[in-house]
Amino acid sequence: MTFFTKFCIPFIVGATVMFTVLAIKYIAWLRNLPKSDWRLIAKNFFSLRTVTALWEVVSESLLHRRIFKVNPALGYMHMSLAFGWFLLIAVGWAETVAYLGMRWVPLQGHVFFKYFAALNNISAHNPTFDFVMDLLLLFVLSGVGMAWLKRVRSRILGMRKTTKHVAFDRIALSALWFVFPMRFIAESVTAALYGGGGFLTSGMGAILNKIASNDVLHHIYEPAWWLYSLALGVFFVAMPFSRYMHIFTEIPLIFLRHYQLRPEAMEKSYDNFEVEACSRCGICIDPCQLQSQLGINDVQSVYFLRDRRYNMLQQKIANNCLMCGRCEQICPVGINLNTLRLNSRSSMRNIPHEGRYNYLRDIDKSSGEGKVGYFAGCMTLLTPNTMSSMHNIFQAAGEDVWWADRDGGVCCGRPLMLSGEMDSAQKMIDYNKALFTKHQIKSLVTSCPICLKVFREQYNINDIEVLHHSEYILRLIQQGRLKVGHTKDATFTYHDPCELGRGCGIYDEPRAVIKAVGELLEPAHTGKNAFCCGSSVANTAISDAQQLSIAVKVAAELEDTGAQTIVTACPLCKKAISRGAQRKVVDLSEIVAQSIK
Amino acid sequence: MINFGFSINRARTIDLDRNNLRKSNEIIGEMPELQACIGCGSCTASCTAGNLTEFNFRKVHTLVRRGEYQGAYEEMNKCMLCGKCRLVCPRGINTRGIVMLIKRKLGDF
Amino acid sequence: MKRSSWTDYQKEIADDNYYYARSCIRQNFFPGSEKVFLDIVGRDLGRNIFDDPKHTSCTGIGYHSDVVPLETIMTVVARQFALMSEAGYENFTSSCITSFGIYTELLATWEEFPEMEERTREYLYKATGREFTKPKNLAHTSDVIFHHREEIARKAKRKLINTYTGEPLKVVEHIGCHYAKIFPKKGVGGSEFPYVLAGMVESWGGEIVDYPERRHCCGFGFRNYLVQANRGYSITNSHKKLESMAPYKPDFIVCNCPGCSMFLDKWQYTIAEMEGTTYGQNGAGIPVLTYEEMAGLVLGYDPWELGMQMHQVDVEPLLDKMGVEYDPTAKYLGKNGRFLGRPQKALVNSCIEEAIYKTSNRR
Amino acid sequence: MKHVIVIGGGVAGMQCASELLRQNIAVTIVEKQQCIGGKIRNWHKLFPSFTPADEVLAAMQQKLTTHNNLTIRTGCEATCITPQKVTLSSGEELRCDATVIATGFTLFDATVKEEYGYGIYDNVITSAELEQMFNEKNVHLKQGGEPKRIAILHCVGSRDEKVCQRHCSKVCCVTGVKQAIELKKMFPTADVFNFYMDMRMFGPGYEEMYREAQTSHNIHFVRGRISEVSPTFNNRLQIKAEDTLTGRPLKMGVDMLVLLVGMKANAHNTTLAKDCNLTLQPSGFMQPKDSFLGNVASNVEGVFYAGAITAPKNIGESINEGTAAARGVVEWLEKR
Repeated sequence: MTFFTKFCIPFIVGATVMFTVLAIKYIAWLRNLPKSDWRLIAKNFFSLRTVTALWEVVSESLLHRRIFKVNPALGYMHMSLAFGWFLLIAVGWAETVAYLGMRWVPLQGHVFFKYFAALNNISAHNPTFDFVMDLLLLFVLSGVGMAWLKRVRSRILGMRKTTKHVAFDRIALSALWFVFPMRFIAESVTAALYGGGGFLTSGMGAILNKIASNDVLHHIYEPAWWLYSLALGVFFVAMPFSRYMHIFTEIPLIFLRHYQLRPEAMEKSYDNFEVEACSRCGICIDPCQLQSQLGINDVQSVYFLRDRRYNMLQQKIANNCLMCGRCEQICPVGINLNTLRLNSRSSMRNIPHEGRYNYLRDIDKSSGEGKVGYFAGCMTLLTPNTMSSMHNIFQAAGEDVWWADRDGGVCCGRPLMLSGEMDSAQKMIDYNKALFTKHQIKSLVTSCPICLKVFREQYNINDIEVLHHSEYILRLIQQGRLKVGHTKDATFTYHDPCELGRGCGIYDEPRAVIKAVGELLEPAHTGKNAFCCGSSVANTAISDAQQLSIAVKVAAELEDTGAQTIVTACPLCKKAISRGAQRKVVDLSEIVAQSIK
Repeated sequence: MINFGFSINRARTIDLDRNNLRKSNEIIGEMPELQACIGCGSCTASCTAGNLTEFNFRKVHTLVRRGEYQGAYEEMNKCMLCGKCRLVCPRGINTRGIVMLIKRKLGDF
Repeated sequence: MKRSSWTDYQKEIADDNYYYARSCIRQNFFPGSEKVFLDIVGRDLGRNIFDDPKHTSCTGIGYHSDVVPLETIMTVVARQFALMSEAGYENFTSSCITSFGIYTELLATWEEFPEMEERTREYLYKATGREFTKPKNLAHTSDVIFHHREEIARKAKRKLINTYTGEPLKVVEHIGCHYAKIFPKKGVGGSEFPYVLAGMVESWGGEIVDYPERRHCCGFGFRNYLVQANRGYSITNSHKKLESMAPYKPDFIVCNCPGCSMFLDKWQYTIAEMEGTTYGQNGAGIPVLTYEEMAGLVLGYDPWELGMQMHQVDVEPLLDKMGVEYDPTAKYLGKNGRFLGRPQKALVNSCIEEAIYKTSNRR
Repeated sequence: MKHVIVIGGGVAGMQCASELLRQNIAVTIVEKQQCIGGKIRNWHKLFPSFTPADEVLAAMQQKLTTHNNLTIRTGCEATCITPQKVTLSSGEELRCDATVIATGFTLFDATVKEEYGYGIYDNVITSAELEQMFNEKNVHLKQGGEPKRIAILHCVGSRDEKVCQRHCSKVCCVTGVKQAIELKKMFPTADVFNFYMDMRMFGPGYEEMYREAQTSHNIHFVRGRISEVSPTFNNRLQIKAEDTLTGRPLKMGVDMLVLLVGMKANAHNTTLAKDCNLTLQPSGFMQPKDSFLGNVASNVEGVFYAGAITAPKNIGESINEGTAAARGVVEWLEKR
């Protein structure tokens, strides 16, 4: 039996190129993984994690469960293409086995089975397989149809904006769009000439027989298969260089992620898996307030990852991000978008500078002591109401407090980290750590979520418990050390600060505190979906007017709840939202201090 | 050369004819809002680093605009990027962006 | 440029009968200048001028260096005025710009605060038994030369013209801060566009260079020079002025004030030694003249009689340009023809000993 | 019919006259120049809206042309003013029922600030001359060619005790910004520097225009007064100032220096005050009866003020005072 004919060449070449490039890339990335990452892989390989990873591959890479959650139509589109194609391959393989038994058949023999079946005069047809294969083809074609539609009108599929693509993507995309229609045509022509095929291809074959003579069909028979093979070949060649790299890359990524590998403050080899696992689906575009509110269209994570992958990332793109985490939260591939952006910034800007901040050496004139250290944070110094409220709360609870930065302190280092200057940030971290150690505090309370995040993640002060003031206040209330009065007709709405909510996972504590003093009304976007106030220190690109525009929108949504007071738990959010709000904007501590019994 | 026990001081004058204004123009070109500074000094007054050192953001960026680059990079390096200045600037200048831009133009990244 | 504003600052200058007060710096560093001034006024112009051996320093240097109190200087000045009246003169003329500034300042002070004048009279009487009358006319000696500039021009033997090219010589003038910056109305032409020296230069055929730092201090600045630690400040200011005038390629600098003549001249040497910079057309320095020397050259005096060998920067290139006949070998000869010795060679007085001065090829 | 004499035919006088005419009062305008209009005649555009001065002037003149009860006496000055009678420089006496003084101000003579070199160096011009150049659409250097760097100096003859002008002339800051924008529009590649002591953007839209000048037109503002101007070797002007915001002396060569000349009280005010028993302010401007309740009244009943005769004012304020003075006159005539 022959399983080769000339039109297979594009397919064979394409497949060879694709698998070679994939192999080179993956081997290189894996080889460059740091030792620590390899140890993690070794540790977790023979564990339940491999099984759960496998399940995630099925549910995400094939079924696209997470996209379904975002939008069922979009989920169906992705699933039809991924899962449909997978099934076509799997069932196609089973089909060859069914026809030919367990024997070795070259790859093209499986792919172009319908052609070779005719060529090798396998005349017995299996209607079940014919039906299933046609059904699957229809399934995939429906996805392709939806993809076409999405290009024209993305809103139909629930997306306000869809991704703008680069050349490789366009080539691969065009080829992909042709693959299945061409397969449909080639198999239909085959069915018309040689019979067989399920309801779809034989149906189409019958139509073809009616409208065209046998002669004509014979003439287009070979070209149709050629085109199908060409489309496949082109797609395969373009694939490792285009967004479709994600099809395969997502699989090792899922495993590595299950083995606890994560991107870090500095770029490393693992990042390649995350960067190239991005399918550029564009789901990250819609939640981005820079897009929805300011109409900035070229900075979103999809473009950031694309630019980074092709080594064309510019600072103005890397810097223009609020790092609110709304996109990371929704990303169907689960890419650590914030961390990747941070380590890109770091690669661009982190200049180790020995002498920098040497002035921190002899400035410590701090005094006082206490079990609890209170670090207001730079921004909190501009919201003195928060500080005096905290003072009252500490007093009411009889807490023994040491004020770390009442007369001005050293920045926590997070803003520098966010701008990518990790080495410099470390100097601040070292200074503050030494300060905390010197005063022998047992726990550290801060009013600033920006500080909180860096204290928790970078400070490594394991013997000091780091608390946000919302957590601390809630604890005081629960322990009965702080008695607050509940006012029924006091209505509050709560704005989740990005660094507190998505950043540190603190959603419930502030709400519990608010409920202890009054009624809480939730805005339309809340919790994990909460908006960013717009003034994020992570963004150094947008203007004041743009910040204000975001703040006005956020404030309007909060005011729509009808609450009398807008509560937040971050000095920066408070400052930002106050600018856009008509109603009173306060820090969580303020409403607590006012309700102390 | 004879050492007389005193020296000829470098002129403190900002000489706009001698200063090379190319980088200054590039900086203003990228962020024209810097020109909106009215010298109120809020940034320096609230500055976390300025509380600890002689760092004066307003003065340094003004000098940079006049083509006086010497020492500006090192001065800007004192900034902790905490962002208080941006919150208090009455002209809404993106001060943190300015710090980063000046460092980018005068430094090596 | 339209230079007309000087006409707003005219002052009255006596025509004859001057009481002459010498200058500390000028008589020490440019003694020929004071001598020639007396000669010009007395002999060439035929005016009466009295050089009184009894008068003293005005103590202005001490005053501006915060070591002489106001009351003291007032009494010293009062004594000078007393000497003037005793000698039968009413027109006071001083050789020094700082003295001129002091006299002007104190007369104005007495005008504003008559009780201070009364007290000064009392001090003077107690100390010396003298009484004084204020001068009817106060002029700096450059004012006197300015006043007679046209007469001098008529008697001129030479003009301020480059005899090689026939072009007017380019002259930088420096009037000295105390001449008109304190009381602009008391100086010819005021302080912004001073005319006292410019008038002489123009009358005698030269051309004035108006350069950006024209009004800047020469760098002396009293305690800025007198306290050694501050000398860097002094020389920096001279440096600034010289840098500013250099592009105009001036043929010489003419100074009003003895201190300025000294510092613009001698700091050129110091700057050359400190950083190797020399000014002037051939890198041998810009000659610095007093206005008396300039007048003397115009009237045909011998440069060595004018005391020009006392300068730090060699004047020979200028003399050659002007077509002044002089004996190069007589430069360092004393009054009785005895060789005085020569200064060590330096960057700004490097004129070759045996002088290959270009005396030919003149127009 | 009542008859009111308005002395001065600038915007304040014209507005006052037209308001009085509307009330059926006969008006005589006494104007020193050969035609009415005042200083706005030589102005190009008005801040902050860049309204052509012609438009404002034409609209005001339009209001006057239709009236028969108006007499305009040009080319003559008033020497003595009482509510009943105005004596002209020719000796002629005009009878009336009330008088309004709207003689405005005198532009500061920039030659007095000798150190700025006005009248000495070719390319030192006043703001008024620049407006004239704008009007002629011919802004150029004396020696020909376009300026590459222009400095605009604020407060020339304002806030300067050395020239006995202690007061602020109020409108120069805004004019400086306006002219800087106009220059920048004309010469986009030129650098324009404004040297100011304080920016007094007191009116509506002024601050916005200032910001616009800074960020959209890249006009440089240096806080510091120019101390002196000298010629440079290559025929430019070297200016020196202190950049007070950096605490450093600053110098640069410029091709053109525009002096924003301030408003000086008319020299005539002194004799007027003496001869007519009117009160003068230390600044030389006339003293209104009260700063709040009698802005347009003088200390002499029946003699009113309008416009910059009492203090520096902008065009809008002067026009408003014309209206207010007319109202004051009417009230006073009714009371009598």
